[in-house]
Amino acid sequence: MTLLEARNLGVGYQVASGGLWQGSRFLPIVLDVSLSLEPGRTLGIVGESGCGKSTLGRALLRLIEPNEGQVLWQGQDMAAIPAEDLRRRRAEMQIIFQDPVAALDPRMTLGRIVSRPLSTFEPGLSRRTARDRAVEALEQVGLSADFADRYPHELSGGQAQRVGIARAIIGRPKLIVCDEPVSALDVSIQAQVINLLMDLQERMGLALIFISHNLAVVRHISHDVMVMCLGRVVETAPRDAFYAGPLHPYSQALMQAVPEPDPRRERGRLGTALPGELPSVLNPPPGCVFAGRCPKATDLCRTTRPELRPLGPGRAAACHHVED
Amino acid sequence: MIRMTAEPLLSIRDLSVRFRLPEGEAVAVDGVSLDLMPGEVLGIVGESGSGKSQILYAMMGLLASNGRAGGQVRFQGQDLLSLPPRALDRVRGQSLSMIFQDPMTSLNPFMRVGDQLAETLRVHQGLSRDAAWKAAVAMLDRVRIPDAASRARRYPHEFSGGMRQRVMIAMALLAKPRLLLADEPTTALDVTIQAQVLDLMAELARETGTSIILVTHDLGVVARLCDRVVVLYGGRVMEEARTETLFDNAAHPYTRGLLAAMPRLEAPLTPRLGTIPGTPRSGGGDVSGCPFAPRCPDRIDICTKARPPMRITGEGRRAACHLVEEAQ
Amino acid sequence: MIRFVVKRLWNGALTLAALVTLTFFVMRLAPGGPFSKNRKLSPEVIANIEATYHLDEPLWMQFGRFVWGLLRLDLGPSTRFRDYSVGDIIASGLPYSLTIGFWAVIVATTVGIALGVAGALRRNGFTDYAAGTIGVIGIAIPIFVIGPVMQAVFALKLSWVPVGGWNDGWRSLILPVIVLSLPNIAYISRLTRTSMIETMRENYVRTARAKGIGEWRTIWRHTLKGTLLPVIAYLGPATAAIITGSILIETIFALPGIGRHFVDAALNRDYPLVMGITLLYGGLLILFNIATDLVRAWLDPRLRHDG
Amino acid sequence: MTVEIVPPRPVSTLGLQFRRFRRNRLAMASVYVLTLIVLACFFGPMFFPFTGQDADFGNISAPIDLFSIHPFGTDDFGRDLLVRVLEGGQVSLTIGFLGALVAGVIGVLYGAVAGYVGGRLDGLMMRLVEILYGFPYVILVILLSLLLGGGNVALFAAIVFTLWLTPAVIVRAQAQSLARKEFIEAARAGGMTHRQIVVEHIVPNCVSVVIVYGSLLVPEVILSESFLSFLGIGIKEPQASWGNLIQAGTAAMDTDLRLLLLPGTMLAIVLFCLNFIADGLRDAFDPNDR
Amino acid sequence: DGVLDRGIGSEWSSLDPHVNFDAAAGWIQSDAYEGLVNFDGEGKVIPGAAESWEVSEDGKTYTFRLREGLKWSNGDPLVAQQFVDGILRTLNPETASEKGYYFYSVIQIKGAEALANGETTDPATLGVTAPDDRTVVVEMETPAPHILDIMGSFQVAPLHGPSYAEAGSAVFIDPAKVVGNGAYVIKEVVPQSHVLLEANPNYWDAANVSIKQVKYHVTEDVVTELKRFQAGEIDITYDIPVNQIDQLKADMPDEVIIGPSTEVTYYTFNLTKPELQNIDVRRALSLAIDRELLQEKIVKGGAIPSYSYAGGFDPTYQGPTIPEASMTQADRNAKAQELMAAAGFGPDNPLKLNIVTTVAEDRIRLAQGISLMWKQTLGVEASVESLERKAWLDSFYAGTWDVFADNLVGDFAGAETFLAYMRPSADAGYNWDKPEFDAQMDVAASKADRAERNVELAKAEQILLDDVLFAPIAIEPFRRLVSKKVKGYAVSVAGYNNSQFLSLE
Ligand SMILES: Nc1ncnc2c1ncn2[C@@H]1O[C@H](COP(=O)(O)OP(=O)(O)OP(=O)(O)O)[C@@H](O)[C@H]1O
Ligand SMILES: Nc1ncnc2c1ncn2[C@@H]1O[C@H](COP(=O)(O)OP(=O)(O)OP(=O)(O)O)[C@@H](O)[C@H]1O
Ligand SMILES: [Mg+2]
Ligand SMILES: [Mg+2]
Repeated sequence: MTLLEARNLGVGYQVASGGLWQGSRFLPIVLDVSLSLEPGRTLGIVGESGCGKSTLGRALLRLIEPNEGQVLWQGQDMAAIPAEDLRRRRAEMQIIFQDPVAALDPRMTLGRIVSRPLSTFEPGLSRRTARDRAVEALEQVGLSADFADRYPHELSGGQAQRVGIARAIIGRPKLIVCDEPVSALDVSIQAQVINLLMDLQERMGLALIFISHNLAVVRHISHDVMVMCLGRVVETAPRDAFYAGPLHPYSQALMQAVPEPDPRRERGRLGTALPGELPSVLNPPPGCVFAGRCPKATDLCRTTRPELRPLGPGRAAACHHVED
Repeated sequence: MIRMTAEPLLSIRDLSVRFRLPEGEAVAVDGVSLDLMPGEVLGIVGESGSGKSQILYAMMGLLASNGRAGGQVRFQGQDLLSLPPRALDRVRGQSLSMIFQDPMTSLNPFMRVGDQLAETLRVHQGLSRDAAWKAAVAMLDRVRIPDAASRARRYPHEFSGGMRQRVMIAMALLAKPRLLLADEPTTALDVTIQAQVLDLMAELARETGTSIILVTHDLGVVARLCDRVVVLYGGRVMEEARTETLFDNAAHPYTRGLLAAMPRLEAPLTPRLGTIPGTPRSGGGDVSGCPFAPRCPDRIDICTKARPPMRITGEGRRAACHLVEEAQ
Repeated sequence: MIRFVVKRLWNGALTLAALVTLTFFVMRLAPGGPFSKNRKLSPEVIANIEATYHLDEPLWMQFGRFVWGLLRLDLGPSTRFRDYSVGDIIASGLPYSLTIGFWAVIVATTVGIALGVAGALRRNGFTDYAAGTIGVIGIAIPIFVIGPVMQAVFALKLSWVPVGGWNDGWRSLILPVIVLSLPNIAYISRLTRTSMIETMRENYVRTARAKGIGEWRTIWRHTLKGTLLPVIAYLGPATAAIITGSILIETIFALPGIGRHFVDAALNRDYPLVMGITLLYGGLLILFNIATDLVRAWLDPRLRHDG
Repeated sequence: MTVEIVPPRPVSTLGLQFRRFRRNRLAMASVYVLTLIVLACFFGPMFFPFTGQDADFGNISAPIDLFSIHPFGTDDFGRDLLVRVLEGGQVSLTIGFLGALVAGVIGVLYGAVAGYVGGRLDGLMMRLVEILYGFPYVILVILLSLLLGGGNVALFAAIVFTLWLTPAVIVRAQAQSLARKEFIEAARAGGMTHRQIVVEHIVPNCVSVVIVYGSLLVPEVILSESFLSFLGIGIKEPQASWGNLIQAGTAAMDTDLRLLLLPGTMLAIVLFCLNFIADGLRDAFDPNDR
Repeated sequence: DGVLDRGIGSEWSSLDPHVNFDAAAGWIQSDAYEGLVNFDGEGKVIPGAAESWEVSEDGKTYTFRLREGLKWSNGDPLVAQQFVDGILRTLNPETASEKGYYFYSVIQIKGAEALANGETTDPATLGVTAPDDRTVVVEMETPAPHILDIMGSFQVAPLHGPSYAEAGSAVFIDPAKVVGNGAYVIKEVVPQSHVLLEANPNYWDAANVSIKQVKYHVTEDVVTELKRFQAGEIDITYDIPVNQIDQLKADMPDEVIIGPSTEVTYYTFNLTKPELQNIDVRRALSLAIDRELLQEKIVKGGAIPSYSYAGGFDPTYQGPTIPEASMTQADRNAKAQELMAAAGFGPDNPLKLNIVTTVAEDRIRLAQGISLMWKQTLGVEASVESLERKAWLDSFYAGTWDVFADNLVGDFAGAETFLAYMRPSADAGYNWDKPEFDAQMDVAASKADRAERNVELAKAEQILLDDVLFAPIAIEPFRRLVSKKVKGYAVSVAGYNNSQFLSLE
């Protein structure tokens, strides 16, 4: 059975439209996103910064209310799950927040932060066991036991990020939404964490939604890849197909922009960044969101928004100019 | 120490950062020495928790209340660590600026983003309200914030993670400092924008001769931007080299481990990423030997007993490892 | 935001209505009535007097009368001060209370915040202890002690200011304002200090420091807003209470404000006056709470979207 | 990861905080002084052959004579002043601490819930606070004394009834900002109930303001008690309380300063102690201050 | 500066002379209005608006002759009918005045009660008439030699019809519209603060009014009032802080003036309580109160210890002889203990009582003192319950007390005002029904001659005291600080100290 499915999801925020005295308006951020995820699979989400990936991640777990569309958890409409049930079932769906520090209560020790979900989801656990499990989880992400008595503000950025990961995995969830889980980690620990997640996936059928800017990491961990741009999905594809040749010009641009650990090559690429205007959610362009920067853009692109079209098995892209 | 030709802009000698903790003192940075030439871009890479950020905080005089810095940080002829507050303020506002690692909490939630940017200009360069605001908007535009003019009037919580990071970058660049301290400035950016931001920083370095210390985990970014790299482990410098040299021919086992652990787009997929075996250090505590020794694949007896000396191994190159040979 | 204000005002009106209704009926449960002060009166005479003041009507009719009066901005006659209507009494006393209260609020907030900030900046230093001591004094020494002491020193011994009354212009103001603001200085400074200590550690304050804009600007522009959020919340009800006068201050300094009616009207069972005072105080309270919400929203943009 | 690490003996957060508190010398000294005062108040009177309610009409307004049977003299009824102050302390400290505690707890929980939940419920809860604030206090007290008798229950009710409102308002303001922080969202993602979030995340993060404000509530309660006895509720003479001793002392200020100074000094000392203890606690609870 | 500053305690409840019922505001009123009679500096009745009066043979009719050429402050002539109008207005239920009872209870003017009750509205039925512009005739049902005591401005201020018709009660309050007939006119009114009066040039005796301006200050707080007196802001205070009297007497003996007022304090026993139905218990309780000690050492308010109820105000009234008054306290205590023991109360069976008192400082001290004495002498456990005034009153009627800390302010300085209060017809709420007492009071009421009447009243008081319905405690005093620069200030039991008889140095 599908673990998680989103149908035409739309999410946004209520924002003040100006100073203190102006009214507020609804600002749509995520538009018409559909996805589905099987147990034991990983969906990598990449996309422009500010395109709504974090927002989508939150909405998938119903931490913010979507204003359109549906999220189905194991086939059941999340909106229809009673709040109390949903709360209990949160054991199965965890999230790693993008901002590692802000997501930790400054007045709790790390041990408590990490073990706290256990007292909710496995209420019978003794304190000793809970602590052992917390220490175990901390060690899994490369933090030694003595961190358990530390407070969040005593951590480095990467350490805080790992505490967030430890907290997410401790309850043995079925799904983790990982919002940039490894961005602050050095490559060796990053590798360790990725391996850990993949281990868990293999052992327990953990499903992951993996939001990241690191295309190499996404390639490594994902089964499918979804590319977003300004709140919309512009391309979805199976991993191998995607890395073999992304269809959407934005995906292609991303791929080209990845810096390689090769100074001689990279030096030459300084100054070759994509020119053109970034679109703004505050006044989205009428046509293709990438039109402003797309080398292939035509008038059609600037006036008409391309729909997401299926292009082969498991593949789809929203571009006027890709052929099947 | 390394290049004796010109006067270095910054020279750090034996910098240490210690934290008071209930269970004792933790050493986050342990005898770090560095030099930086004008216009140079220095990368610092290293394990998470190895003290990269603390080096920068110590330079800025922004250590946490339980932290204490020792050693010497000479910048433009002054020792930053012993500067009186007022003088330090002048340095911080005009010739030294920093991009903080945690962009979410580092922006003032009560102030419009534009005001936060304009503030530096107004205080240090005496710009008028309007002029400062215009400059701020222009800089936001340069770090690729879409719709910069109206975004400037918004508050940080309405920005995504990556956008806040760009605001931080803009804020630091705006002052056109002599030295820019960038603590993982592009982690939250997608690669296209990261490329643009890196371009911008390179441009700045070129145009105004700004030196940059760039802390990052992304070796690709290092490769693209940095002239020289320092590798940190356990609060100590493990190795220092020109970027090309480091990537071609890393001297220290830890550096080699790092390079090996890096996932590459083009490499064939393996079931698991390569890692450095063993538990990462959790900072603090004096180690008698090499901090990396417990995890080192090439470990020999002496490694756990004696602290490896820093050896100069070539032109602009040094490493702290018992296994490397001193150059003649 | 305008919508928010309108909504809050509307809610405030409803709250006020609820408050007034509740007060009207519950007040009557207290023993005694406005004219029971004199035991010599025969029941018939009392009945006569009460009839004049419509106190003999059933309660709901009296309430109707009150509401109808309210709609015409007429709060009815006072039963204690029989020459005046409740409106007259409030109109004659309020300016005095407002004047003193206004200055007391100004003094209390500026001094309180300054002391709190100073204490937080020089934590556990001399300034901090001095500020703390002023706070302790402000609270531990009740108004009814410090007032007479100040009168004895500054009015009797030194003759700088009058003992009481309102005959000497601004000089009549000085002692009451100081005495009224003292306890509030204590509260405000302590709250400010704590809040400031927490705010100073926020990462964004570190960012501000990094900009090298100087200590004062860092405090003024970056630290103060976050610091004041809880203090402002305290100020809402406190301001309403301060500017509507204080019975102690007014009796000690023989001032013609309305503060003493809060107690006297109730003790005399002057029902219309109690209603008038409740209406005034409740109204101000609600307004100041709206104001604090607005100020807080102005300070903190994250609070702006809901309501 | 095969390295077996023996976890260090876990120290509870509370234990840590206690340890930190103990290192604060001023706070510890205050604790000792306060304990001393409490002990003196509760056990001191036992060492005298009379109680504070026994009048010695032959010995009215005896002066201070440390070596006599009335070391601090007698009051204007001929009652031993020291014993009365000590006995008054029993009453005042009890209602002071209890009142502040109860009002504090109610206020904090109420404010935390309102601020955290927000929206409609917050609006309703705050409107209720406004109504309670606005209701004429004197009438409330008169009614309470009618309802509960003039005794200590009524006194306590009258004190707590309005005292919790201000902490509620302050905490609500704090809670409102806290509710928007990401770690609260993390807590929700961790399946915590609203109640747990309020108790475990919101309240602890408001704790410093609450402690500091609470320490100010104690003297306020002690002093407001004398106003209430003016309305005929609460501690009845001849039973002493610091409130009514100070009140009586104020009246006699110009003739016999002793009557004011003795209870007043006690109150001031308690307040100073509380002040330092509150600061000490605040610091101890604050993880950033280790 | 030529202004006399006087404290009046709490704010006046009304400046309307027909409505005001506060004694202190009565001072303003006696300065601003003049009744048929006036009271000199010592409080003795002297001619006021009336230059003379005659009593009929049966003592029931008084005829007052007004002075010639009396004028209102606005220059209008003052005529006799205006006094009648004043009384009519007081009696009119619409005025809602509490003072009507003076005319049908304290003295019984014909037709007054019917008018007050609204049974009739016909002014012609009232026994007060003005046959001509200078004559006022008062006809009463029974003789009342004390009538003159209530013919001052407090009770019978005239009414200036035309301006009243025009301005309503503003004519008493609004300085622009005020019309009076007293030595002073109201010039300024600031609620809660002060009333300023200025000498009235149209007053018949204006030439002898020495102080030109009088300012009555609201002095809510005695301590502040004292400070203001010391600072020279007030010349005559309303009160003196009780516990500073001794000090002040020592510091400024000439300025402290303390004298009896018409207020008595007494402790009433609840006759519905079984234990208190035993008269010996009541007597024992009364005996065990050391009244002198209470006043001198405990309350220290200058009250005069008293064993009688109605005596001590009127020098012509010789009350009944009270044996307790001449005993020593030790004897009284011994007797009290004896009585108490006989009634079956002792250490193992202590009598338990509650005393209900108001919350005023001196009242509480009094109650405590008494409670302590009862405890010491009789082993009685008396708790003191202090209630704010209204609740205290309410408690009286509800009967939720064993001992009621009672007090009564006489309407004039004479025995009759107190004794009449105990008659069933006064409905005072004591549930004390003693036909002999009522009969004796009837006898007294029939006497037109003051001396004869006093003899009969004393007999009535004897009956009352014998029943020990209450324990008399004290006569409450007036306490004033009068600045040395004020001349002519004397003690007046009824409290009249018109400014017109004072002068400033
Ligand atoms: N206030 C503090 N008290 C105690 N220890 C601290 C404190 N701040 C930082 N540390 C410790 O100091 C060490 C160095 O931290 P630092 O932030 O410099 O790491 P970093 O190299 O920047 O790592 P990252 O890449 O994860 O950001 C870490 O082990 C951290 O736990
Ligand atoms: N609370 C908010 N109020 C208003 N706008 C918001 C809010 N939070 C986010 N946004 C806006 O929503 C958009 C998407 O934000 P989101 O955080 O989901 O982006 P993202 O894809 O995660 O970006 P990044 O990679 O930079 O983290 C941004 O334009 C941001 O400005
Ligand atoms: Mg994001
Ligand atoms: Mg760091």
